[in-house]
Amino acid sequence: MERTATVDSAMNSGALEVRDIEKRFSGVPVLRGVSVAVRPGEVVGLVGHNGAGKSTLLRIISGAHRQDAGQLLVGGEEQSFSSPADAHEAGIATVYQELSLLPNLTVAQNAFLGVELRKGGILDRARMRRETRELTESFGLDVDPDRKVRDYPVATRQLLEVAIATRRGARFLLLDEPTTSLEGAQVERFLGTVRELAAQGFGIVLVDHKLEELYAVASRIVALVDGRIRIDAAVSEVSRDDVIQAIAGHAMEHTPARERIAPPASDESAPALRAVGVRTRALRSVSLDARAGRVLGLYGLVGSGRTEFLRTLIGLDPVLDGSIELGGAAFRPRTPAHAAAQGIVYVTEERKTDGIVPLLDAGANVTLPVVGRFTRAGFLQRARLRQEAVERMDQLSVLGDRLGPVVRLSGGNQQKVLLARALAQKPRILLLDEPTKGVDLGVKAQIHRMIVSLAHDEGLTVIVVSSEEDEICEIADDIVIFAHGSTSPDVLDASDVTPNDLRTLAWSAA
Amino acid sequence: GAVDTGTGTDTGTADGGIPRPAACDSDTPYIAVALPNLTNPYYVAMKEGFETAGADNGFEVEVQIANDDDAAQLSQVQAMLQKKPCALALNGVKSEPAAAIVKAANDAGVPVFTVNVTVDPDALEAQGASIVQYLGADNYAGGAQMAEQVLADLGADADLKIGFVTEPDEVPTRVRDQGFEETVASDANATVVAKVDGNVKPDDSLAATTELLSGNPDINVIFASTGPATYGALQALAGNTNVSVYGFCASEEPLQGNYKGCVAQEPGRYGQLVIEEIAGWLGGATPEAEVLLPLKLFVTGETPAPGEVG
Amino acid sequence: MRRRTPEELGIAAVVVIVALVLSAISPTFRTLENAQILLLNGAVIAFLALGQTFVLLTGGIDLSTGSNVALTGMIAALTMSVGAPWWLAALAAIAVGILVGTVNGSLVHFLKLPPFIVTFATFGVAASIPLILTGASSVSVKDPFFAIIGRGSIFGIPMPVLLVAVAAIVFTIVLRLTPTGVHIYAVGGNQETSRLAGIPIGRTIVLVYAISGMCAAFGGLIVTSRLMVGYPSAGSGNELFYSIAAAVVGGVSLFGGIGSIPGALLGAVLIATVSNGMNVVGVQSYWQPLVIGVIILGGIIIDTYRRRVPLGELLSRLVKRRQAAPADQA
Amino acid sequence: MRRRTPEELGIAAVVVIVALVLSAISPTFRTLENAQILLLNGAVIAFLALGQTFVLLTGGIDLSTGSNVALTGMIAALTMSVGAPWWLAALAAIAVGILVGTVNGSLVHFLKLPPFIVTFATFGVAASIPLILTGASSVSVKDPFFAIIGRGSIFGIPMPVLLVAVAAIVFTIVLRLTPTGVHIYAVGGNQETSRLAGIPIGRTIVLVYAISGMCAAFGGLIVTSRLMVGYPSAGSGNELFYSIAAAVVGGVSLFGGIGSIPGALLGAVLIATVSNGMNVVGVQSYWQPLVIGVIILGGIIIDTYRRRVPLGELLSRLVKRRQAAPADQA
Ligand SMILES: Nc1ncnc2c1ncn2[C@@H]1O[C@H](COP(=O)(O)OP(=O)(O)OP(=O)(O)O)[C@@H](O)[C@H]1O
Ligand SMILES: Nc1ncnc2c1ncn2[C@@H]1O[C@H](COP(=O)(O)OP(=O)(O)OP(=O)(O)O)[C@@H](O)[C@H]1O
Ligand SMILES: [Mg+2]
Ligand SMILES: [Mg+2]
Repeated sequence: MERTATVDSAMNSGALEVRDIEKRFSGVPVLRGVSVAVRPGEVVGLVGHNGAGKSTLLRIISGAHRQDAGQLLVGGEEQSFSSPADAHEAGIATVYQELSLLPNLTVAQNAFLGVELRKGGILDRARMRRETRELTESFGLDVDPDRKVRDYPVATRQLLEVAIATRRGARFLLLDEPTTSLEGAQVERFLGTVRELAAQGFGIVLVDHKLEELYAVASRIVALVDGRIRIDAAVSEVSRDDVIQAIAGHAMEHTPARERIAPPASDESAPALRAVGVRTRALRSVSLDARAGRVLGLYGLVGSGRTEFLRTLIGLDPVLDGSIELGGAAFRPRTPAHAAAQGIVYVTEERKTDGIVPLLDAGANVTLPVVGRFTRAGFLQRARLRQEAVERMDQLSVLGDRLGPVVRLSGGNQQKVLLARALAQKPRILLLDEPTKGVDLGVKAQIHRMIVSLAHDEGLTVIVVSSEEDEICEIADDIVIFAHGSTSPDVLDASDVTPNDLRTLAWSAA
Repeated sequence: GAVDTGTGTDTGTADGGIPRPAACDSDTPYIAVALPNLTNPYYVAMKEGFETAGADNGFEVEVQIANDDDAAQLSQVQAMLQKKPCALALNGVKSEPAAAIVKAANDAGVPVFTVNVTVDPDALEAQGASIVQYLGADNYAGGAQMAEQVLADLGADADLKIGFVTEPDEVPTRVRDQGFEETVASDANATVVAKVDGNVKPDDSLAATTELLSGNPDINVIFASTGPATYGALQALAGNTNVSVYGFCASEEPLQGNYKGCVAQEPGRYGQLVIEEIAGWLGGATPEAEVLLPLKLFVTGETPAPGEVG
Repeated sequence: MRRRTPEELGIAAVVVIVALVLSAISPTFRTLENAQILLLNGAVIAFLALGQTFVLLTGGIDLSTGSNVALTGMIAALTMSVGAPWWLAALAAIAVGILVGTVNGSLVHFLKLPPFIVTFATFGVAASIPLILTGASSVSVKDPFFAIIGRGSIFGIPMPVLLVAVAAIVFTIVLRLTPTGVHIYAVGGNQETSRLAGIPIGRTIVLVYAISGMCAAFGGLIVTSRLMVGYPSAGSGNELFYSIAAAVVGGVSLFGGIGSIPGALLGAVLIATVSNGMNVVGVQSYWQPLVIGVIILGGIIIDTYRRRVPLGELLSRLVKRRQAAPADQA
Repeated sequence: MRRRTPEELGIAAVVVIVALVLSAISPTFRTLENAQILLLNGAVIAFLALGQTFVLLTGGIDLSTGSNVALTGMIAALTMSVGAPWWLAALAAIAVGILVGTVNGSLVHFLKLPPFIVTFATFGVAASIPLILTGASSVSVKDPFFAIIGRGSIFGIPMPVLLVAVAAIVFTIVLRLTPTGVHIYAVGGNQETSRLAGIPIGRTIVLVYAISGMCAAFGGLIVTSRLMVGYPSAGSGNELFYSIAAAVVGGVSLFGGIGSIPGALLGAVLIATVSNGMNVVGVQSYWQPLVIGVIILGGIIIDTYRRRVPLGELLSRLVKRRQAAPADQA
């Protein structure tokens, strides 16, 4: 369907509204009477702590879950969705929190999934290819419609999903944390798109933990806390502090994490980890030093090779050229287990593919790499294991049913489980890839402090990849910029850099 | 034409005597032999019979094994027919499907000598196919012989509760069962209590027999219609003296205790006889349409020799 | 660039290699007649593999397909035995095959049961019915024209081979050029995601099992027509196993979402070639399972290796293989 | 709260129901002797199901297990035929079983081949070797003490049943109380994650196939000892199929990561009960596949339904069923 046609239909129809929605999972209430509305042309920013029920609310509106009580209205008419297809029918398109494109299909197949174009009974592949290309180009994506989605990095997939959602003849867009994998410029561009879509008459619900982003586009802010609406007001009427207060339960100190404890002076002794001219299938030449007791931030555009570099360090991609040193000695990464034996621990950016074991419980996921340490005479010491898992999860405030399959936890809580796992491994060198992806703002600050403290107080070597400039500036002591699989020659001192500088540097490098 | 309906050509040989392919007059006539499998020692013995007798009679014998697949046997035979054999010796996997194989040989003008497994006459007629000869054990008589032995051992009016360990999906075993059942019926006090499927495998027969006895504790006679079934039934009985076992002989198993009687075939000899029949026919003799071989009876104290199996 | 070489190339190469080796060993193997026989014998397994491919693509499995061959073949023979013409019997068999598949698909989708168990159950049911109907005896085919399905040929190409070819073309079109095809891959890729995308999952799942049932019916018709008799143990041998193996050898994943019809077909041809080769070359019957296993294994090793390494790189990789190992296995 | 009721409860209930119905139909079914026979006859399938469970938990499948029964049984008989004592023969058989499994696991892991194809190939190899070694004939067991494995009993409990019980206990301990057990579930749950978590995937995979091979060896020993003869077609019947079905019926997923030993054991008991019941009650052999299929299907329907609905809610759900459907099945 053409976008212009959508606009017309959106103009003369009413709002999307839910009233008194209740939802329980296995008897545990998640939504306790939620009422909220979004009108065409409006962007509703939905915030809330991890596990507050935001995704659940969106999934109910999109027909993926059925509410236990409450009504759903579109244009004043009550709706009853028994499947996501019904919601599509009613003009509601959704981008779910966990990426839900099919990796085994091509971009074009995903774009038209369920609404394929035909000519004479068979697929009109040429037209779908063309329209897919137009669509992705309008979102600034350089993708080949005929390539499998699995070939693209997370950020690309995330934008792709949003793009696809807009072309389903929808009037309402539900976006569940669509920016978690995007880097600064992409985020800005994305927010521009959201504004544009709203101007075209789309009613948009945007779930996001980053208040700046919400305040940049939302006309209304809705805060969901423990399954209830705590705030529902126009942006102009509610301050960020109010929102933070509502969600985190306390006002946040604005002291940047790294200023709390001064980092040890960057001495000139051998770095804990040094890469010299590392080349792999995806990296051209990476050289950098990471020092014990300091946080090294890696910044770059999507696809610049940051993830690749971290994965190379744990042996997932062979080093073709160059060298890596660990505490002065040559190190040749072989396997993750081998890296772990050297104290190198990696936290992935893709929870679903290589982060969680979905059907094991949260505790088991936390202690997965260290079960071998909790044995006596070959048998697991289950009590000690459980205790360890609980401690780590408490440390990171994992909320939700910790004994059920981890996949049933909210996205942010799954992310905390991954971090808890890393801590349980007691690393010497910690590699974090988008560590606070999807984590709510209260806990995020706490994690930032924790990361800084691990380096400064406990002397770990921490390397953080983040697409959030603010995050890098907040926690890193040193910053290295990646571009096209290579590193910038100089190391930046984080205290001299602003988020804006970072962006400029990354762009000029690219 | 371009389209062959596959309904077959009427070669006319079906009614006009036995065709004599050119290969029959070569120095070492090529004889095609199709057997169902080699996992049953029965066919191992038969294969040896064919091969030894073939060598003795100056034939070139090729034996193909169908692994119990009728369609595979059909194509194996088709493949051998391309090499234009003098004759086909066929031990079909199953009675009815074998008719198609006979038909294929008929169409190629190759005479068919069947052995051990009869080809269903109705199926043959339906397909307009014909065989030269069937040679094999008289299965019905084998079953009947055992029934007679039971009556002789236990009394003509003994109170018999009979259980069958058999293979209900195959024709020869059903014929054996029938021979036994009809003959033992002369004893008014004999009842067939139950039949279980032993799958012609000793382990399945062992399990089935234990369950048969568990469900019918009053059984006092077991008729096992195949060698493996007999073996399995005997193992199931270990120690139980109330039950007598009769059946087709388990290979080289001495008859003692409650194993009271068995009949054996001699598959090796069958193979040999088929070759000799073919040789005789080549020498001018007219083969008989049916050669039914009596089964060899064994009673308590005897042991079937190697090659004498059920 | 890697994308451009079709996935099926590796297995096609394996088929060619095996055929060449067998041709070198045996002059009879390389005759036209033998090629015909080879394909003819492979037809039933090929049909089952085609149907199985649809089911496997959705992440299911169809164990009922072997005994469905017996059931449908018997239905055809019985239909003719009461006087119906051959084409009506064929339609009846196809209808029954589709029915069995539809039952499978419905149980799998609507009751959310594991496909293994559902089709295990219908396997039993489909195996029993012919036995019960006929008391384990066979039923001769009455209409001589029925032979056209299994014994007929057009321009020397055996009819079963033609049927397989037509089915393979139609199925390839369905999978590649229709929305249904995309949906099948989607459902196998991730059922929950497909549901969220609004795909009619139920219809897709029922459809693939129905197609598998239909393919089984074609298998049943071919067997029955070749032997001109319906018999209850048809399809009870290695057919099921071999058909799944054919699909898997051809690159179809048991976990769903990956694979193609040409791949499965090539897998079936490989298995048919090896089975035929065994007999033509005269490998002793005892050795056959071993040789078949080893050849298939060898084939899949070659294929896997090719998939992982683009053909061009193959040579250079072979030299400095050690270094490259860990990552590519990801 | 739902979590508290063990997953295996449903299938246990099904076993009880089936046993009660059969007891009601046949007085002989409910005797102690019959219970012994039932378990004894089910022992081989139970062993195979236990081994298969390990493999399935990692997302693999082991097709070689049936013919491995023949191979190992034959090895035992042959070892004794050259004069070795029974225990040495048993060890030799177990060693060969583990070897076959180790080969399977190594091919699956190190060459990244599909388990279906690898074990399909070793299935062929393991089926051929006994045939080749003995020319398809059986080998009588020479050492009478060998009978202890299949025919012995302790306190009236048949030895094979005891062996299964001991194995089930040991395996349950391994899966629940050792790091290896955690690794097995993790590898089946998400192999990539497991690799990143530093789990020794190769060792885990080789181990599960080795365990499956060992279980097949126990199956081979039991069959051979019960018959006191090693024969090359042992285990070539329904054993493989039934053992996988037993595991799946018991809640083991073919996709890995889900299932338990007690579940698989209960699945095997269900299948043994139904098979035994058929013969004890005297169901005609033609009907048996159908009846078995229908009972297993019914059982799994009950079980699936119970899993989805906590027992407490069952009644109220039954009333207002319609409303609950779509979402919670996710
Ligand atoms: N399918 C499910 N089964 C059981 N519990 C669930 C399920 N889905 C969500 N929950 C629970 O419902 C609660 C709300 O989850 P939801 O995903 O809606 O949170 P959220 O607000 O989106 O959090 P986040 O910011 O981390 O994404 C959590 O406690 C979660 O564990
Ligand atoms: N434009 C692209 N097209 C296709 N694949 C890409 C592209 N960019 C990167 N990739 C692949 O995606 C994966 C992740 O990319 P990479 O690690 O280079 O990104 P990154 O710098 O970590 O960015 P981010 O983590 O923000 O996505 C790598 O396997 C890489 O080869
Ligand atoms: Mg969420
Ligand atoms: Mg990255």
